Amino acid sequence: MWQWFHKWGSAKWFYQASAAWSRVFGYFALLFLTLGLVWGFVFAPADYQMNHNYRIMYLHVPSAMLAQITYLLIAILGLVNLVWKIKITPILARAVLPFGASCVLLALLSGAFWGRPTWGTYWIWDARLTSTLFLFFLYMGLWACYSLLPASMGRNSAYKAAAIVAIVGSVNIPIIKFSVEWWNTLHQPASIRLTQRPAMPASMYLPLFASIIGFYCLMVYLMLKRARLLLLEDELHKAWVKEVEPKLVGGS
Amino acid sequence: MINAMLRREWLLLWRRPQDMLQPITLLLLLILVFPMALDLTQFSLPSLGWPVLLNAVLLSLLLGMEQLFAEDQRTGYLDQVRMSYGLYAYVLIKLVCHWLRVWLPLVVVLPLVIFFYQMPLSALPVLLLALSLASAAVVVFAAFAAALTLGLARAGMLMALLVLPLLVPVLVFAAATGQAVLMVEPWQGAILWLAAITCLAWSLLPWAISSVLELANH
Amino acid sequence: MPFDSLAEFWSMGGHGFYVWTVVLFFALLLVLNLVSPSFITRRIKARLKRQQQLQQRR
Amino acid sequence: MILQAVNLALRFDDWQLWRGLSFTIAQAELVHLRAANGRGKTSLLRGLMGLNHWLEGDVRWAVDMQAEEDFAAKVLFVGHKTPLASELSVLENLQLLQGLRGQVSSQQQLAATLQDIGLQGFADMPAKWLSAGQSRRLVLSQCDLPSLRFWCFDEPFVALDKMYVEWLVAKIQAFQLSGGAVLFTSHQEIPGLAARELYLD
Repeated sequence: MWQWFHKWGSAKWFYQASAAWSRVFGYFALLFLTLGLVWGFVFAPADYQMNHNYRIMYLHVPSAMLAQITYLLIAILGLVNLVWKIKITPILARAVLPFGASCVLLALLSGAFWGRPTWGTYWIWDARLTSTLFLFFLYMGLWACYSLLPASMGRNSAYKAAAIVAIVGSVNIPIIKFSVEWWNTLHQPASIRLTQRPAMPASMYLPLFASIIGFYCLMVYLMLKRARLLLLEDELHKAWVKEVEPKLVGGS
Repeated sequence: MINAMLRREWLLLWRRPQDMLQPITLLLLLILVFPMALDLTQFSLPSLGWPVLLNAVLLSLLLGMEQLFAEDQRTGYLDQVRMSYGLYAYVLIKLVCHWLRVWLPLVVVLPLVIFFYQMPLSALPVLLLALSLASAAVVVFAAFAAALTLGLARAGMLMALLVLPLLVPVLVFAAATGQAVLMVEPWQGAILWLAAITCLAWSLLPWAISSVLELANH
Repeated sequence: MPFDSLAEFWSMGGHGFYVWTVVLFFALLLVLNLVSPSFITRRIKARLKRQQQLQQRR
Repeated sequence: MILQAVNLALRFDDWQLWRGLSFTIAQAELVHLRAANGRGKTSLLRGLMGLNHWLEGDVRWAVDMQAEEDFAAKVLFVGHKTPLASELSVLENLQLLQGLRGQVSSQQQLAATLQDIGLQGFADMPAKWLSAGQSRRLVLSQCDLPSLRFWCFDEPFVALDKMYVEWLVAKIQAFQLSGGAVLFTSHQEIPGLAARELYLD
């Protein structure tokens, strides 16, 4: 167990091992996304009101889910970095951040474009939309931390500071959601709130599952792909880089 | 050692009246200019006063807050504190004194807002309580951002980006309290949530702030 | 098969604009996410080149 | 032994300035840290004080100096900066500096200290009106605190005039005689200071 943990501290080991994993997750992402989206957009039956608009769900639901999961993941990685000081975790957190931010954007846009035919407007101050909007700003703040703080406190300190920001943010996310819901019930007429959808037949939710799994795999794939390069960038002067990537570094 | 730090911040609180006046001048002007943009036949002033005040408080307290630790950093006082009793006590003292610095003028401004926005005077005590809690939360969150951006040029934008989303719950519950009071509805629920958030922030964030200050290298 | 013709598939029961915009946006973000790691590679290469030039000058 | 540094390295992210630095500082020892500009003298001193994470390696302090309050009472660090609050008076700043080390002096002692650094009569003046040399003297006046065992000075002679350079040299010699150790950097050659030299490369 301890040895397994120790392995994660080794940048070289991670760099070499992650090549294969990232490929595997890449293929899985391709498989499940194709399956889920083609099934969802082409073969799944129309809604009971003969409505095709709901197909946006196959992108909206996974992206909204992953938007939150990714932030949580970043916070957990930050916690692991602060407690066990495993070198690779802040790099993983940094690497997955753009994917999370993209998911928020996609969730917001797909929410708006789903809402337009449903509610008659692109944007309503619905609790979910509003809290997703603030999640977007949390991502942007974290991104700014990763890109600006190294200049003022050095890279390693900046990673730790960003981890603290992510943890503070993740504690706040449920509070923000709760407060926005409270605010929403005060202000919004109940008629245009997202209510529970009618129960779906299997032919509708199975593609949704496939799509969600596809998004998860995509997250891991993109995270590993970026993390490998960020690790290389951070450790460019180390001996193991020359050993592993002689073509990149050694060639003069 | 704690006494020395406390005495320093307490003396500085009174020796720098400009620090106390600057945010409050902005706040007052924002509030008094705002009705100029309104068609007063369509909007009712009493229902606008409180939300406008809250937003103005958010903005004016954030302004200049990035300087909270900057001078102590520049003069090396922060180094001496890090070498002696550690940062946690320093952060707490700094936060309490800074909160006093912004709270005292707010006490003066609130009756003015009530007067200019034609709100009932009976709402004053609850509004003052809500304003105290909200400003305390704003101070501690903004201090967190100030610690993070210490040593960065042009930190103001990053401060706003980091702080404002985190302050959404504070804004919501403070606004809800005021709204309930003005409509003569039960306001206790909202203000209890506000108090809970402020307490949570004050119990956790000073740790976060001192660990971020600990990370500085210069 | 819920669609009888390709035209019907594109129109999505009159909601084609909304559905396809979202899909397009998804594709855009996906491409951006897939391409952006190459920016890091480019950054690394630029740095290595700079270092090499500095060393040669010495 | 006051402090033992084992296998130190200074690394700013990608740039390693040096590594493998080990040294000990014993009681009653005077150490002059020497290096060219930009070799990380200041970073080394700040790292020893626990103020710089770019310094890696092991710094072991004497057993009776490890606890937080012991460290504050026994180690004095004077860097480039003068940790004075500009709106507070000279006397208040002096009390604050001593208070941070857990020391409270009587009015007479404070007056004597001000006399010693040539600031008698300035007690009520705000610190912002002090000259660079006067501020530095005010900060250096902490060295008289009896609990101190180790001084760490970064360019302490900068901004001091000839008379106060001699004053500080005398202080250092007296401190050394009483068993204290001093680690300092200085670009000037200071006559009368027989120090062991430590080179950074």
